[in-house]
Amino acid sequence: MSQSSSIGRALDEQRAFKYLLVAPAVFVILLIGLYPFVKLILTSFQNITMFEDDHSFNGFVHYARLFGDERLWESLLHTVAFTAVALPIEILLGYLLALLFLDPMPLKRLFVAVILLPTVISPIVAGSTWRLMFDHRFGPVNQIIAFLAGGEVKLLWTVDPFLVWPAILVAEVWQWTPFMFLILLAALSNVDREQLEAAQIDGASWLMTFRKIVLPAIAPVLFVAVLIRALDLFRLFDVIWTMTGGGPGTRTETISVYAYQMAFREFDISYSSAIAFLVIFALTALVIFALRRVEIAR
Amino acid sequence: MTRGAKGWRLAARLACALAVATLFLFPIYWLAAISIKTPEEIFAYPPVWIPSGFRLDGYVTLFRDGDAWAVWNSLVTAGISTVLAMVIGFIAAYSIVRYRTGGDHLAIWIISQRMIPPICVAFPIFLLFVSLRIVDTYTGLVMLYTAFNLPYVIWMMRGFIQEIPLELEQSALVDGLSRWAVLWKVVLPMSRAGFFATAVFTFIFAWNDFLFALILTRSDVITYPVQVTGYFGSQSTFWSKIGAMSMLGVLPMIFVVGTMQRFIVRGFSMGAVKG
Amino acid sequence: MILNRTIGAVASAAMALALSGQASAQSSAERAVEAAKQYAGATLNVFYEAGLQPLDPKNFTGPMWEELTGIKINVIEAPLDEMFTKIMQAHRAGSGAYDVLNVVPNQMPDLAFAGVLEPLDDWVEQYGYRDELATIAPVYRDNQMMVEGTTYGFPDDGDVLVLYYRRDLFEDPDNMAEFKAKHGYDLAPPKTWQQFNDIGQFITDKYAPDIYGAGMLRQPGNAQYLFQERFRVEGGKFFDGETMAATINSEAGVKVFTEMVEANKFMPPGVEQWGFIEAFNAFLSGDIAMTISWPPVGRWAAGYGKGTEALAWIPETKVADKIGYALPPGGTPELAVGFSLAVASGSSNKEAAYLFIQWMNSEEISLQRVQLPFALRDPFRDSHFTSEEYRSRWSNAGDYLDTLKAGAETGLLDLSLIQTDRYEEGIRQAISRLWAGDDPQEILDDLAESWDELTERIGLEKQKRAYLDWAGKPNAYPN
Amino acid sequence: MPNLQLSSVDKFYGDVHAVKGVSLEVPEGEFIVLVGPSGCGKSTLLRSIAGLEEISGGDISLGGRSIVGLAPRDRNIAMVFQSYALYPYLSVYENIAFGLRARKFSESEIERQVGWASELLAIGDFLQRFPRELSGGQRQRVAIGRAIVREADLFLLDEPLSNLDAKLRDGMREEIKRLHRQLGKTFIYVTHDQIEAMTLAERIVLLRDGVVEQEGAPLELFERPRNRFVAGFLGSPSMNFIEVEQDGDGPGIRLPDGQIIDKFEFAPEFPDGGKLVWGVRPEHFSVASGSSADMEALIEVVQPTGSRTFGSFTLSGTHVVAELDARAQIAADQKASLSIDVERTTFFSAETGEAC
Repeated sequence: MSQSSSIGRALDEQRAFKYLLVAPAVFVILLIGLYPFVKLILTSFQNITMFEDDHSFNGFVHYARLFGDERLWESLLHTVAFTAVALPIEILLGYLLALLFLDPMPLKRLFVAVILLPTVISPIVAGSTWRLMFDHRFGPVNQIIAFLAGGEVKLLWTVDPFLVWPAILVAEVWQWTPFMFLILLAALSNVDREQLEAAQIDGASWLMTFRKIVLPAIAPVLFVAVLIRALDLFRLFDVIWTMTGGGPGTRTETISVYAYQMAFREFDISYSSAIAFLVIFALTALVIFALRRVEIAR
Repeated sequence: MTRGAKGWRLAARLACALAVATLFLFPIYWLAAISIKTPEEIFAYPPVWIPSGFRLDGYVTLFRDGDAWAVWNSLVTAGISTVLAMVIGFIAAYSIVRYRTGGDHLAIWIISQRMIPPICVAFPIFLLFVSLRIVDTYTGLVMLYTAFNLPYVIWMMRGFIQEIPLELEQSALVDGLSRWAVLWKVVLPMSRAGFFATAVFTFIFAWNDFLFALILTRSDVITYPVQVTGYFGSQSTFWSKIGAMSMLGVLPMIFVVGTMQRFIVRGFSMGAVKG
Repeated sequence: MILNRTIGAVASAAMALALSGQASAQSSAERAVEAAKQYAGATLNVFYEAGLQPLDPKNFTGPMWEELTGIKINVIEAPLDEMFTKIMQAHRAGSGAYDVLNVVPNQMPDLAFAGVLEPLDDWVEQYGYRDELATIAPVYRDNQMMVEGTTYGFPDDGDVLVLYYRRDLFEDPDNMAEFKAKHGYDLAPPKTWQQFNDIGQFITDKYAPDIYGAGMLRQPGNAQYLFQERFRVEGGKFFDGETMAATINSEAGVKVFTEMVEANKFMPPGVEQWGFIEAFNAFLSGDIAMTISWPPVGRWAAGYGKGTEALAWIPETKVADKIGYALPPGGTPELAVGFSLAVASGSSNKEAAYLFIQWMNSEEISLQRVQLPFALRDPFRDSHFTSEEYRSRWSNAGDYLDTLKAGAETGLLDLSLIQTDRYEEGIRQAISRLWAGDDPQEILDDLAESWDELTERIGLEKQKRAYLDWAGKPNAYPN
Repeated sequence: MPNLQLSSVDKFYGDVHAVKGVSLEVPEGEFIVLVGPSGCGKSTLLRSIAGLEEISGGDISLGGRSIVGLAPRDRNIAMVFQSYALYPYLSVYENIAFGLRARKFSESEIERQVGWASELLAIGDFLQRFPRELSGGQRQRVAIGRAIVREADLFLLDEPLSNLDAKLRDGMREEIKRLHRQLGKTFIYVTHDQIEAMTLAERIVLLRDGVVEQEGAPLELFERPRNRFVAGFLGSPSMNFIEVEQDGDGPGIRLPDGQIIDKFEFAPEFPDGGKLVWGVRPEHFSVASGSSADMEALIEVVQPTGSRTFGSFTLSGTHVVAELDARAQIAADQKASLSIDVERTTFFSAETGEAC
């Protein structure tokens, strides 16, 4: 056996081994990730609807239609606006909760477990539960408000266009604030105590301490948490599906709900593919942009 | 600070904690209450805050009519897909970390898969499943959940495996283990806490999925979230069934939180810290 | 208990029929059973709306059919909102997942054009079912059976929105006198919407907050049926038959919208989000004097089916002997939703599927089915309305059936076009905006505009053909 | 016979040529130390022998059989790592038994071997403990124990003492040396610490930039360094390098400050009119008694260590350290007369650094 061939064989073996290890994962992701994506792009250039099954190249017709589709842009706006409102609230409440539980306290584990619970239950169950809670007649929310306001109230949470988003917001914040809370609690526990004490001795104000010590320490973690949640919020579907179904009208229609309607109610398959592609494209661009920004900042 | 002031501070924090916990728990209490209320209590106005008795009719109905199979289906699909995703994801993550397989590109490509909103690829996946003849089968759902959890598993396990000192693996290699054996006898035990935390989350994701279960099941393997939405009928809404079925889905989660809180906390915070 | 006895009775009756059928001239149900025996051992997948409906094939017709023919019935359920999706999905999949379909009549054109439904005419002839089809109540028979002259489904559910009112309040001498004094005519079930408003206001003024004059279906998904009905009662037309331009924003539309908002004022607070359950529950509890809803309200409120396990979720009725039945104002009730039985074109066992629906839909079997207290199938054949058995189910069951029968003659069809759901979605959105306080004229102008765009996109000529086909049916518009 | 042979071993990391054609022969039972500054390729070489790195060229054979391309486990070697690489989730017993289990030893065999090793290393008392419950020295013993139970042909030790504090290190050094004698196996030991190299090795291989600078017995390298690098690397404090010129045509040399030393039996050969570098180890100096003084120095700093005393001074900018007798009478800012053991000093070419 010549030496160089045995060296080569060893390298081949290692290469084979490392590719063998990723092979199943790559196969599954290619099958369920890439194939549908390619199919999606193809479909968006064809003309497949409920009644037609035309697989010939159809040009950019469906993409052109995107621009004039008010319902699409509205649903996109809903999605973005809701994310922009819900996320800061979740962060703020999560931060306050983290502060509350930062120092040791009796029964801390139990409290944390209870607060954790909403995050691990199904969004479908969360949505159903809040639909019950917000029932203007049989639900407790109006009763509690009535008690606090000292008179009967008739708030139509899942109907009134001005209340329906707040209702969804409550459900969403209820379910996902614990997530922020846990992450921030972990991040805050890792803030250097000595630095904080030094700042105290130096007479730094609370705000200054926060900006100069706490924020830089939790920023990387916070960024990832925000990214995760933002992506989750962007695909918001289940809670809205059970609470309002996108209604009243299309007022609570998110991009996911709209895309579902187009694909699985109207069977406007080619058009819904165009929508899907637009969403994937926009999200990818956004995430790459965000990651770049952070890399630069680091 | 005096001792008294400290005591007051703690008392105030405890009071706050209690209030917050109540706030977060109440909706789940309400759900549980509905599942054991009588029809009159469900549709009472003003609402009944505490059920008069512990009426299990809702649950009994679910088991008698076979609706409870949905929970079993959830268990099977979530359970098997978790095992698969963990095994496949673990070895892939190991390869990516230790051999830098695919450089940064592979890792980024894999994690980017998680970014795509499921609804965007739902239809093509449906068509794919049709051609594979796995719509409404365990195989189909298991495969799907495995695929959708893989990026998460790989991402998390990547972080945990990176923490393992290389020398430990090398030592095992010299000691006589094959590369494959090193994976199971050294890397796995070294990352077991992270592994377990990741598995818990993978299970939760699959357990709670709605959209794919809605699209890819018909009757045989309907999961519990789909079953819940089925109770919103056109001329009948079965609140007590909704309550009971939801609770069947929530109870395992309560169990999970109760027994594995440590791992969940770890899973949550690691996901972000590692990122 | 009632349920069990009913099943027992019906089953034995059917068995007797099946046995005796060999001797005498066969009924269409017997013919179906005879022919189906060749498929013994097969399994039919039957698609039903989730909830109470499937209890019929699961617990009643399914076991009976298997006993008679050896064909197993496997029921697959989906919520109403998902039914269309699931049917289309299965069709796209080409998987033959369903053999027998329940189809909402106004979705029948979409499904037929998409090739989902199997034409039934040849079998109707072959198995001699034409005569019995003719005895289905006219509105259903003439409107919910065919698309462009081809039979695609058997009307199987007499869904019609009729008026239920509190006889005790209407017949109370004091009320009668006071009302007459105030409005100058007798207190009786309202014949016009003006009367409806008068009575509603009168009762609310007198009894609220214990009892309100009325409580209506107001959730957009349900309220749109009431709107469609009232719009046409007021003389509205959905489209211009020449240009296919939407005319939903006509004077009639604005009038109906305005009055709907107005009427909410004498209804219980929060009525804007009432759906079937809320209105039903309020009526049952005696909180409202009038409501317009689907037929089960009339049966269940009268206490029919009480004690049935499947209905255990219904609260105790407090108005059992106090219910009156009437057609809604205008006398042309909406034939909202409903179901037709159809055969899936993708089925691998179409003939057996057909035989099963012929048998289910036949005179004998359907009569038993509409009497199942829990199954939500409402009377749809002349013989159902006149059945002595049914008429003796509770004290004024006769009135109930007479009212439904009347509705089955004059009732108005749901709008049915290509992709009707998109048009209906427009109405639902409009109603949401209405409850939100937007101006009716503005809402309807927007609605008309969006309908026009929709028509344009679907193809004006194509849609016009579909519309004229629908509008040409006897019950599309009031006579 | 398992003697290890490396022939022109090359290792590239991308463009970096980490090991450049190293050849080496290690007879059975030898204790060989690979030493050199960090990045010299010593660890890479060791890991290549272990099979943890694949070499890019050349050959490695053990007992005449090429082991290139064999997996580490097929090479029958044992290795002790710098971080000990103990498995935290296994008890001490199981850690030691790990390699035996991997090789499917019987349970009784394992018990016997572990017992033997633990006795040898005096760790019998904490076999059931976990690594995190042990002190650094104890962990080190466990790591060694894990290596020796295997009865490997070859023991590789990768900086095994660098994580211990100075006192423990001295003790462990001795133990390792004793162990080597007891086992009689080949040890290949990597360190960057010249004291370890000197004290432990039967043979030192001194590496720099992937090349063997010199190999040989410790004292041979110490006394007869092949070049300035080797000379400077071994010994602490390190060798003083003083630039000197020829004193006229005589056998004397002139120091930078002009002092002349001329007691050489064999005068070095200076290049024409050029300079040489004179390598004088600190211990080559001593305080002159009477008239035997070779030179004078103005002492600047005195550092007594108890056993010896260091005195440093400057010769026209060249810093020089002298290691003197502890009782030497020197003081800062005072002149001292020093004599030099010139026979042990070395001259290096000023250009190439090679010893002359």
